[in-house]
Order: sequence, then C-alpha cells, then structure tokens
Amino acid sequence: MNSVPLSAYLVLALILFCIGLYGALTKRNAVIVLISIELMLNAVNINLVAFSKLGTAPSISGQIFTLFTITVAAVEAAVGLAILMSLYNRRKTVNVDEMDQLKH
Amino acid sequence: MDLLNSYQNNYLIVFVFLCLGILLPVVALFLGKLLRPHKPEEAKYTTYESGIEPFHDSRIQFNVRYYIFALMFVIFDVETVFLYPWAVAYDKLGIFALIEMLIFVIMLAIGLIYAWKKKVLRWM
Amino acid sequence: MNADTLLSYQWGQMAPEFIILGVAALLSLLDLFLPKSYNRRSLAWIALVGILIAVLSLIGLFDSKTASILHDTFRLDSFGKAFKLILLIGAACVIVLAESYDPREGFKKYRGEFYYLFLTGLLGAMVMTSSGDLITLFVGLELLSVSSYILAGMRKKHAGSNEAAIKYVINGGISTAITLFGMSYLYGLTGTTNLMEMKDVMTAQAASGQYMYLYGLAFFMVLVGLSFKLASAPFHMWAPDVYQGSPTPVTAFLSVVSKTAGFVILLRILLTLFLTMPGDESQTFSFLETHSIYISCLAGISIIAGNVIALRQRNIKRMFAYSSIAHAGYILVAISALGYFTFDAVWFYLMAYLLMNLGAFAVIQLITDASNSEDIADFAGLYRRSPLLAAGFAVFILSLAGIPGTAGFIGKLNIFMNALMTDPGHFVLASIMIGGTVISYFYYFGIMTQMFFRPAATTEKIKVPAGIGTVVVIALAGTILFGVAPNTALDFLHHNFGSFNDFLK
Amino acid sequence: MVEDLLASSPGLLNFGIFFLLATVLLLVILGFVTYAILAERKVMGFMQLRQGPNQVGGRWGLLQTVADVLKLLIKEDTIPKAADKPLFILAPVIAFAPAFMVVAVIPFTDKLQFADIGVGLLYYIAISGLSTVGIVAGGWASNNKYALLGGMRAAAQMISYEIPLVMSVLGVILLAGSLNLNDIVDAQSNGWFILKQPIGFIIFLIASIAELNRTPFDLPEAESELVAGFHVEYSGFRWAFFMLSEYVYLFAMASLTTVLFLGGWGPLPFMDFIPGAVWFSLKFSLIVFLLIWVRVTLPRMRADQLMEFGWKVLLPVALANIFLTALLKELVDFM
Amino acid sequence: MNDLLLSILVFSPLLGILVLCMISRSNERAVKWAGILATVPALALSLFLYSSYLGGSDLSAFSIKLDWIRFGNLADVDSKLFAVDYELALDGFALLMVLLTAVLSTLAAIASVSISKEWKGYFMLFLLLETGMLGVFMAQNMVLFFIFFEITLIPAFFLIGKWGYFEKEKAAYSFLIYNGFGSAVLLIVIMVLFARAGTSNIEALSYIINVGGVSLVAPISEGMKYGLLIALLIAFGVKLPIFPLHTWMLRVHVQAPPPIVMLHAGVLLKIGAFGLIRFGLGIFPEQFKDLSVIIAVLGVINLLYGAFLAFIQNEFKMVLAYSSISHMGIVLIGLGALNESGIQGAIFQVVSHGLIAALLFFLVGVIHERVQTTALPNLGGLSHNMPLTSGFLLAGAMASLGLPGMSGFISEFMAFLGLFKTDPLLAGIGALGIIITAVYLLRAVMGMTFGRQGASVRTRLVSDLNALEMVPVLVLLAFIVTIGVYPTILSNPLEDTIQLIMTGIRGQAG
Repeated sequence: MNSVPLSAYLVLALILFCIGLYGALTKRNAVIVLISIELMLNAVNINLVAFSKLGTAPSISGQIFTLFTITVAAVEAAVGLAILMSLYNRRKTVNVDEMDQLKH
Repeated sequence: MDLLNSYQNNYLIVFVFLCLGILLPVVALFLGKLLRPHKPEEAKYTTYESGIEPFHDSRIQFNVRYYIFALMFVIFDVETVFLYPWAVAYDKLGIFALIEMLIFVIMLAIGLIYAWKKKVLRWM
Repeated sequence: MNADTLLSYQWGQMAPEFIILGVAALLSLLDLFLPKSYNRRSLAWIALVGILIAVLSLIGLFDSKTASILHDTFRLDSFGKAFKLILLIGAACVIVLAESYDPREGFKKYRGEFYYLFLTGLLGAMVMTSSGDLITLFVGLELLSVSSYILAGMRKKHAGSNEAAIKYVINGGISTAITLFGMSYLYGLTGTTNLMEMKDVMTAQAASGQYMYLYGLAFFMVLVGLSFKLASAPFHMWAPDVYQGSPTPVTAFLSVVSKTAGFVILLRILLTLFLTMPGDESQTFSFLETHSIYISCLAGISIIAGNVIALRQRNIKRMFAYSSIAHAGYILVAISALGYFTFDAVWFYLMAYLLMNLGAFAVIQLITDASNSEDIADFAGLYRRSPLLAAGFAVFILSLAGIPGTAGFIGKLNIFMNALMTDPGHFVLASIMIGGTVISYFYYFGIMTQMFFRPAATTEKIKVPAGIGTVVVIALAGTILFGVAPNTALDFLHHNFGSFNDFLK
Repeated sequence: MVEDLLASSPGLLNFGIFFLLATVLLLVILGFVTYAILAERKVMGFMQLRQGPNQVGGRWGLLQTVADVLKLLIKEDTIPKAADKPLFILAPVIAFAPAFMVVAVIPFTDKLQFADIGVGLLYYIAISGLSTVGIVAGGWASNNKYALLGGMRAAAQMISYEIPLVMSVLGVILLAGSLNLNDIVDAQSNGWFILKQPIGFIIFLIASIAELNRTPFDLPEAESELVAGFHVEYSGFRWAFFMLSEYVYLFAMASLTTVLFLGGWGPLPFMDFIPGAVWFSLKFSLIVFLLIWVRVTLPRMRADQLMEFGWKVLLPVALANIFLTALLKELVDFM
Repeated sequence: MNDLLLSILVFSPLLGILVLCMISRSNERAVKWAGILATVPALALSLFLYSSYLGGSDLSAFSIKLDWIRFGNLADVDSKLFAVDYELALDGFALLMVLLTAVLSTLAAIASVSISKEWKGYFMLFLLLETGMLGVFMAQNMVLFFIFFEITLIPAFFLIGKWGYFEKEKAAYSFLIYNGFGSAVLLIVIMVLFARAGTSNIEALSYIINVGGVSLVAPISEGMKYGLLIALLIAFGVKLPIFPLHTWMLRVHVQAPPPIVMLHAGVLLKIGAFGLIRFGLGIFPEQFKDLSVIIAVLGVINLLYGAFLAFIQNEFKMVLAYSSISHMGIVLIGLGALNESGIQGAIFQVVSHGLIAALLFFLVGVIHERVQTTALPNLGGLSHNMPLTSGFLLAGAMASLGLPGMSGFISEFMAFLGLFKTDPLLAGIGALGIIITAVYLLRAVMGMTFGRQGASVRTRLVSDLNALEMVPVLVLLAFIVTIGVYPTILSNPLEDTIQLIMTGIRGQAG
C-alpha cells in the first residue's frame, strides 16, 4: 500500500471546492450557503495540508496556515449565523432570495 | 519503512474499531429480529405524549439560545486549536510563547467577559 | 526563542498597530463596564485621539529605514507607511462622522460597539499594508472583513442593515474561500508563505517554465477573490445592497478604508509575487504583463457597469455604491497599466477619493438622517436650505466627476498618464475610462440638478453638527488644495517615501 | 509479537488479526458494561441502605443484567409512525460507534494497547464529540416533543462542557509535552498529574460527568421532566444501544482519567512488584466508584445553573489553570 | 509687474466673485453693478495690451511661467520631465480672442440686468465663466488649456440650466454631455502627448513632433499622429460645432438666457476654432495638410446644411443657431484651404462672427423679453413699435450675410479666396451657401420687422431699446463696421501668428 499521491488530495480538494461553490451560488437557504462556504474553506485546508506534507517543497507553514484558516472559517460561520439570527428575528425567513428589500 | 507501517497499522486498528462499532448494532438488531415478536397495532406506533393524543408537529423551531451557545462553542473550540500545538511545543518555545499566548487568551477572555456582560451566558 | 530575541525586535515599528489595538481593547472594556445610561458618544473622541496618536507615531516612523520584524512577516516599508497614512486619515474622518450619526432607530444601543469594531477593522487594514507573509495578509484581510460584516449589520432592528450584513457575509465568505484557494496553490508550488521567498522561488521556477498553468490558475483565483473585496465588476453584486443597507458611516468606511485596504493587498500580492516573475520561458515579459489583460477586463467592466447602472439609481447611497465600483475600475486601470506612475497614481487617487468621497458621505449622512429617506429627491433645493453645504457637496461631486480644479481631476490625470505612457499604450482602457467619466456626468449632475434647480420641499434651514462640519471642511480643503496645488501631496509622497524602491527589496 | 505485527505492512491478514483482537476487547467491554450496571445498582442500593438486585443469578443478583439484556433482545421493535425512519434507525449506531472507537487508543498497560497514535488525546476528544450527533439525531428523528427537547439539551450541554474538558487537559499536555497517551503516562513516572494538576483534575472530573450525561448533569434524560429525554421513543435493542454507548463511555472516560491523572498502569512507589494491569484496573475501578458515588450523592442541577456553571465557572478556571501551569513550569525551569 | 499682468487679467473676475460674496443676495442693484464692474478690469487690461501691441511693444514681456505640478519623482533626472507649469502668454491671435472675450463679457454683463432671479449666483457663475474663457486663450500648455476649457463647462451648465427658458435642463444636459464627450476626447489627445513626450508645452510639443530628435518616453508613431489629429478634430468639432455633432448647440441657443447665448455664440464656439488652429495646425501641420480636403468638405457641408435648415425654421433663434453652424463652416473652409488668405479668413470669421452673433442674440433677447416669443409667425411689423431694434436687427443681418463694409464680408471673402486657390470646385459649391444665407436671413428679418403685425406684437405694449441696452448694440456695431472698413486692425496682430503657421506647413513640405 503506497502512500496516496498529492494529486489525489488536490483533486479531492478541487471537487470539494466546486461543490461548495455550487452550493454557495445556487442554494436558497442561507444556512446551507454558509455551510457551503465552510466546505470551500475546508477544501483549502486539504490543499494546504497536502502541500505541506507532499508538495514540491514541504514545509510546516502550510499547517500553520491551516490553523488560521480553520479559525477564520469558524469566525465567519459564527458571525454569519449571528447575523442570520438577527435577520430571522425580523423577517422570519432564512431564504436568500427573499432578501430583496434593498432593490431599487 | 517500519515507522510508516506501524503508522498505517495503527490507523488500520482504528478502522477495525469503526467497523466493529457499526457491526455490533447491525448484528445485534438482526439477531433481535429473528427472536422478537412482531404484532403491529395502531396504538403502538403513535408518538408518546404522556397519554394525550399527539398534536401538531413536534419539530418546532429551536430556541435561539441554543444557537448562541453553539456560536460560543465554535469560537472557543477553535481557540483550543491554537492552544493544543502551543501546549505540546511549549518546552521548545519558552517565555515568548507564554507571553504571546497570554495576550491571545486575554483577548479571548475579553470576549468571554463581553458575552457575560451582554447576558449571553444566561439560560433564561 | 528566548527573551533576548524578543527584545531585539524593533517593536517600535508596530507602534501604530499597537496603539490602535490598545485603544480598541480599552474601548471594548469601557463599553462593557460603563453604566447603561452613559452616553457612549464620547467614546468616539477616545477613538479619535487613539487614531491621531497612531498618525503621529506613524509620522515619527517616516524616517526609519525599511525593516522587517517577526521573521519577515511584518515589514515596514515606504509602501506600508504611505498607505497606512491614507487608512488612518480616512478612519479619523469616519470616526468623526460616526460621532454625529444619529438615525431615528436602532443605533443608540450599539454605539459603543461600533467604535471598537471599527478600530479592529482598521487594525486589519493596517496589518495588511505591511505584511510580508501570506498568512499575515490573510489574517489582516479577515480581521477587516469580519469587522465590516458586523459593522454593516450594526442596526439590528433595521431590516436593511440586516440584509446588507448577511449579503456581505455570504459574498465575503465566498471571496475569501476563492482567494484562499488560490493562495493555497501559491503556497504549494513554492513551499513557503513568505512573500519574498515565494517571489524568488517563483522566478526561478518560471524561468524554467514549470507549473505555469498552475500559477495562472492561482493568479486568477486570487485576483477574482480580491476583486470581490474591491467591489469591481463583475464581482460587485454585493456592493450596492451592502452600501445601501449599512449605516452611513459604515458605508463611508467601506467605500474608503475597506477599498483602500483591498487595493493594498492586491498590490502587495500581485506586484511582489508576479511582477518579477517571467511570463514564459522566453522571459521577455513578466507574468503580470502577460496576464494584465484580466485586470484590464475587470477595470473596463467595472467602469462601464458601475457608471451605467448608477444612471438609474434613485437611492443616493446605492448610486454612490455604483460610483464607487466605477472608481475601483479607474484605480484598476492604473494597476493594469503597470507604468512608472502606478504607485503614485494609486496612492494619489486613493487619497483624493478618500477626501471627496468622505466629504460627500458627510453631506449624505446629514441629509438622509434629517429626512429619514435616501432618495436623491431629498437633496432638492439644498441650495436654498444651506448654500454652503450645497456648494461643498457640489465641489465633492465635481471632484468625483473629475472636473479640473479638484483632486479627482489630478488623480485621473495621473492614471491616464500611467496608462498611456507605456508602449503599446492602453488606449482602449483609457478610452473606456474617459467614456465612463462622461457617462458619470449624467448622474453626478443629476444630483446637482436636484440641489440647485429643483425647489425644496421644505425651506427649513439645515443645522450642521460640528462633527460633520469639520469633516466637510477638511475634505473640502483637501479636495481643492490637491486639485489646485497637487504638488503638496506629490512632493510629500516623494519626499517621504521616495519612489517606493524598497517595495521589492 | 505485536511489534512484529505492527511493523509488517498492512494488509488483509493484519485486518483479520486486529479484528479478532478487537472483538475480544469488545466482549470484555460488554462484560464490563454488564457488571458495571450491576455494580452501580448495588452500590446505589447500599448507599441508600437497601439491597439492590438480589434475585436473579444467586445472592448478589449476578445475572440480573444478563436477564435484562435478554429481555431487551426479544422485545418487540416499534418505530413511531411520525418518526424519520432512516435517521431513527441510524441514530443509535451513530451514538455507539464513536464510543467504541475511542477505546482503541487507551493504553491499558505498556503492552496492552491497540492503537498507539501520536495524537491519541486529540483523537479521543475529536471522536467522542461525534456521539452528540447521534443523540441529537435520535431526538430529532423521534418527532416527539420530549425527545427533541432532550436532544437539544444534550447538544447544548455537551458543547458547553466540551470546552472546559478540553481546556483542563491542556495542563496535562503542557507538563507532558505530548498528545500521545503513552508519553503522558511515562511523564507521570515520578509523580501523578493529579498532584501537579489538582485543579485540572477537578475540572476534568466535573466536565467528564457532564459529558457522560450522568447525574447531577443528566438533564437530557431527566425522568421527572422529560420522561426519558432523547430516547423516549426508543425501545428494545435500539434503546439498549444508547445505554450501551453511555456505559462504554463510562469505561472509556474512566480509563482516560486514569491515564491522564493517575499515572495509568504506573505503580505506587515501592510497589512495582504488582503488575501494571492490576494497577490500572485498581485505579480505574476507583474512578468508576467515584462516578457512581457522585451520582448517588448529588441532586440533579437546573438547566440554567448547569449552563452558567460551565461557562462562568469552569471555563475561566480552566483558562487560569493553563496559565498557572505554564507559569509554574517556566519558573521551575528557571530555578 | 509685467509678468503678473496676464494673471491679473485672467483672475480679475474672480476678484469680483469675492466682492459678490460680501454683498447681500437681496440687494439687487448692488449685485448687478458689482457684476458688471467686475468685468471691467479685464476689458481695460486687454485694451491696454492691444494698444501697446499695436504700438509695437513685445507681447512676450508679459508671459509668465511658474513651477506648478510635477508628476513622478524624476527631479534628479530631468526637472522638466512630466512637469506642468503655470504658464500664460499671448500672441496676436490670442490677444484678439482675449479682447473679444473681454468686450463680449462686459456687454453680456450689461445685458444681464434683465435677469430676474438669483442675481448673486448668476453673476458669480458668469464671472467664473469669464475666467475660464480668458484662461483658455492664454494657456501655454495643453494641460492648463484643458483645465480652463473645463472650467467654462461647469458655470455654463448652471447658467443654462437655471436661468434658461422652458427646456433649460434638457439643454444644459445636452450641453454638458456633448462638451464633456468633446473634452474627454481632447483629454486623451493631451494625455497621449504628455505621457509620451513628457511635456505638454505647446511649443515644445510642436518641436518634438515636427522636428524630433528628442528621446521620448514611448514613441509616437506616424499613424498615431493622424489618430490624434482626428481626435482633435472631433473634440473641437463638438465645440465648433461640425455637422454631425451640432445638435446640442441648437438647444443651447434656443434655451439659454440671452446674455449667455451672446457669450456662447460669441466666444465659447470660437474656442473650438482656436483650439483647432492652435493644436491642429500648430502641432500637426503635416497631418493637417493631408486632411485639409476633408476639413474643407466638412466646412462646405456645414455651410450648406446650416443654411438650408435655417431657411425652413419658424423660430428666429433657430434661424440664428443654424446660421451659426453655417458660419462656422466658413471657418473650416478657410482652414481647409490652408493658405495664407484662407487662414486669415478663418480667423477673421472667428472674430467677426463672435461680434455679429453677439449682436443678433442680444437683440433676440430684447425682443423675447418684450414680446415673450421669437416664433416667426407670431412676429411681424416690429418696426412699427420698435424702430431702433428693427434697424439694428437689419444691420446685424446685413453684417451676417456679408455685406461689404462690414466685418462679415472680409472674412467670407478671404476664406473663399483661399479655397478657390486650392480647390475651385468645392469653393464654387460653397459659394452657393452664401446666396442662401442672404435669402434666409432676409426672409426672417424682413418678416419680423415689416410685414403684417404678428399676434404677439399686437397684443402687447412693447417699448423700444432703452439707454442701457443701446450700449452693447452700439459698441458691437461699431466694432463690426470698423473691422469691415479698416481690417488692418485685425490683420496686423495676426501677421506673426499666420506666418508661424505658414512656416509650419511649408517647412514640412519643403
């Protein structure tokens, strides 16, 4: 059993990223959109960790970067949910396409 | 090579445990199916609500408080992501890391105080 | 690492950042522990004093040599100083605006929070200006973004504010993810996150033609992600809604400080990494030159879309959102042209934009607060109600439209020169830019029409609060001074920061 | 022999051997659970001045739990009509599998350990969190108001106490300088961490009781308010798996406490003639007894007290403990 | 002192703005007097300059040059590179234009007493407009030229949009957008030259482009030179206006307040011609020569198009607006001829049409004020009530159609003389326009002054010109006749300029 090649991780990350992007752009429910964004950020994490272990020039900084990415992902999720809650309290909806008061 | 093998073997064991953990309920429930009786009756399949007839859907909106605690959890849990490597490598890092982490945790503490003062931590 | 290395760092280099951080922490504690009945407006003055001290300490650092601390993650070069100055001045003005901000509903309770979140956002932007490392850049960017998300949603009871915030979070999150994905490739190909080391590795690799395709992909993703932050078309969808829904000082913050920070990170990444990197094996053109067409496209589309869509806006903040998209396009022209004047042009334009836009937002804030509506018809007859205010606003608008005698004109001149002096010149881009400017006359002068030609609904005189008055006067003085005697700014720039020669060293 | 096995390249054969060994462990654990329940009932009985089970299987009711299990096995299986069927079936499995998985990394003695993972402690914490998903899923799938409430409470409680739990362990990690459980045990060869980390231990103990959903923190299944909490609608063997996972966790948590704070298999000074396995089981039993004792002694907390205690007391104390530890370590190193 | 004279001349109206700031807005008399008096210093100074120039003194003594903006950090390399100086100077041609501007400004200010609202704002903008116009003619580098050029735009926009007639806002907008477009194109030309040559000084540029031998920041290819010239043609073509770009000008002439139309027709349109001669001929003589036929053709088209359409208008203002287009065609014809008499004719036409148009529009304003209409069917028999007005109107029309002895004749004659030398066929077609001009002007003016009394004239009690209104009319008429009888007062100052242009053209040819 050989170790998994770098490209496999990269492809996985790319697929995850694309799924996340698709979800973030097409889903109506804001919670799902936020989760999709988390998915994209996790794809980044996979990339970073894979590069840091198996990349052309392995180094620890990729893993450190990942720590920061994880934190930022958490912060974004937290802020996003908090804002969503305050929106929900007023509008009683979490659907992105119903948020259209600010048009014209 | 030994090291790699041992590394992989250890995770193989974890995988074995995962399989067993899933297999046991499956097997047990399958065995149970052979043994247990099956006498369906309408009343048996109603939802239990202390004796009265169940009314409207039970899947109510979660109270907002749960989300707030979830947010708090996310924030503090992620901070431990930083604390763990720091603790492991503390011997090598020395006083600088201590001061650095102290600043970091003071920031966190301000966050906690903030939540406290804003009455987020009140379960009411 | 021991205490000696710790002390050997020139911590003074980070003095402005430390001051802002300290004031932000202080304000947050004050806000928490001051009694509820206390009027938190006075916290604005503390924030202002903090910013001014930071400005002073930054001026004290002008003479210090380019240096980097913390393993090259923080480098104080002339680029950093020059743009920090813009950020700080902009922030000081916005704080003063915020002090006078008093909408009818839903802000009072969160006033204290506004000031320190604002400072943390500023801190993020400042960290970005002098980062030498992808990680610090990213952390700075996120500090700014996350603070702005909350700021946008500050008026919790106001539906528009909520909507603006959630849209901002979603779009910001997507853009962050895209940028990061690009960054992860850049890291993976070079094996380091230090910008200078990355540059060396990339130059070496590109010379042998390695990974060009992946570099192209990474470049593209970083560019796309960051252009979300700049609100340049076609990634601008969030900007109008966010600008419209946010509290007015936040809108001013977003359009000035946040946008400046966006350009800072764009310049840092693009110029440091891709400028010296060869575009192909033949090494005739640099990577940035061969790929500048993408930036040019962004610039062109931003200018056209921003100006054209602004034509049909009735909401003043929304109109300024589109106008700010167009202005982002103008600055991108300077970046994509990559001439001798790029830094000068970007710096000067951002400075001019800061002054004229903040001045305009000061007036907008005053009028929209007073009438509780944001329709441009609220400006009708402003000339009657307050001639001086109308004249000031007219100057800001003229400057935004790029009429001579104002800072906006000199800024545009700089950008044009930058775009046309290269060979082959960017004629198409320059023509689009100037065409966009002409289109912009329609809506800018539409506001003028309202102010000067239309009768006012009420003849009630407008009382100008001291804070807004100060900002208007400062912005007015700056706009006219830099328009009539632009060398005051240009000489200052060259005298203190040279030609940004230390950017790549 | 085990070393050779570990050194050989992984394959199907290894899988088979590991599988057999793990099955043995599983049986041991099942045995433990059977008798832990009995022991708990007995201890509770004695503390409350009564007998406890004493009819089935001889004087001490030795076969009482066995009989209970058999009863559950042949009980009719009902899934409420309104329930979300797939999730309802899946929930006990999700709850149980992680409980068993965490046992993989616990070192019982220096020889008797299954997986020796570098980040063993992290693994334990990460996997143990997954059970919450099972419990919430169970509560949600039942489509029952009590169950949903219980599930939500379980989630809130678990995430609230996860933080102090994780933070309290940091002191141990600081002292040991590793996340590997073996290293942590080794680091205790000249002084158990319960002595060096008394505050950490207390926080850990409290948080672990909360994580185990045991009295005084058994709000998710509070009989008097929520009937049975998240597993109201469960019966028969599905219900048994929730119970099973709870007791497996008891097993795992007691083992972990032993490893982290009581020196694992390490003997008391001058008594190393007694084998490590015995030491381990002694300490382990002590912890289990302690947990039972707590259950009998203390009343259930109110929901709001529970949450506020976690955030306002445990978390700040845990944070302070970390820095106290780091500071002491720094000072001691200097001196 | 001498070198400050031009600056004082340009910025003296701004002084008036300061004075106006201090006067209360309700004090109508004081505001109007201050506004009129503020235009006097410029007039006095320009008359002084003119007389001393005719007296033989050298205009270069008055030029001024100060460091102003320097782009880039290149002081160590070359202090002149990418520098924009504040430099004002005059030559004969510019002096004429300045004088024309000063005279028309004062007269328009006098005509502005009929303004009925917001006098303070009106005069402030009016004076700002005057500063811009004066500056345009004196600027010695293209950036400065552009700045003054744009400064005229803003006050004109407000003056049209606020004090004009019924459709004033629409007119103001189309003025703004067309001219904005024009100046945008101009800006591109300026910036290309500036960015590539590193200087925007007109003399330096014409040296660099035509003689060369200077290393440029980036090369300017031959093709690019043609592109730049065509861009210039478009930019100034909007201003002038040249045929397809003229529609805005009609609106402005109809909707703007009369004094502003005086200035607009008298000076602002001429900036186009001035710029075309200064930059087109000055910097790109060789390319201009290659395009001269096109310019001449455009001139003929303008002439005929304007004339034909003026013929069918029912609104006197529209007749005059189209006649302006038609007359600007003559300027183009003169330029297209590209010989001495042609260019002289063009410049003569610039000045003379400035005076004539001002006169006619002033009279139109007077009539409109009294009769509230300028539609031809409603007018008629004005001579009965307003004999003086009718007489002057007739005189103006005569000057306009080129009656010998008046200024219009000289300019048209010389322009056509020039074109007959180079392209007789085109000139022949163009001459047709002259005839039509006579027809439409006489049709309109005769219909107004004599003929059956129109409804509007009958129903209103209309009075003739008053004393104050006589001033502009007489002054303008005096100038018109003087030039017509004694053209040397124009041709003398122009000699140097025309010689310079001719050497530019010939120098390249040879």
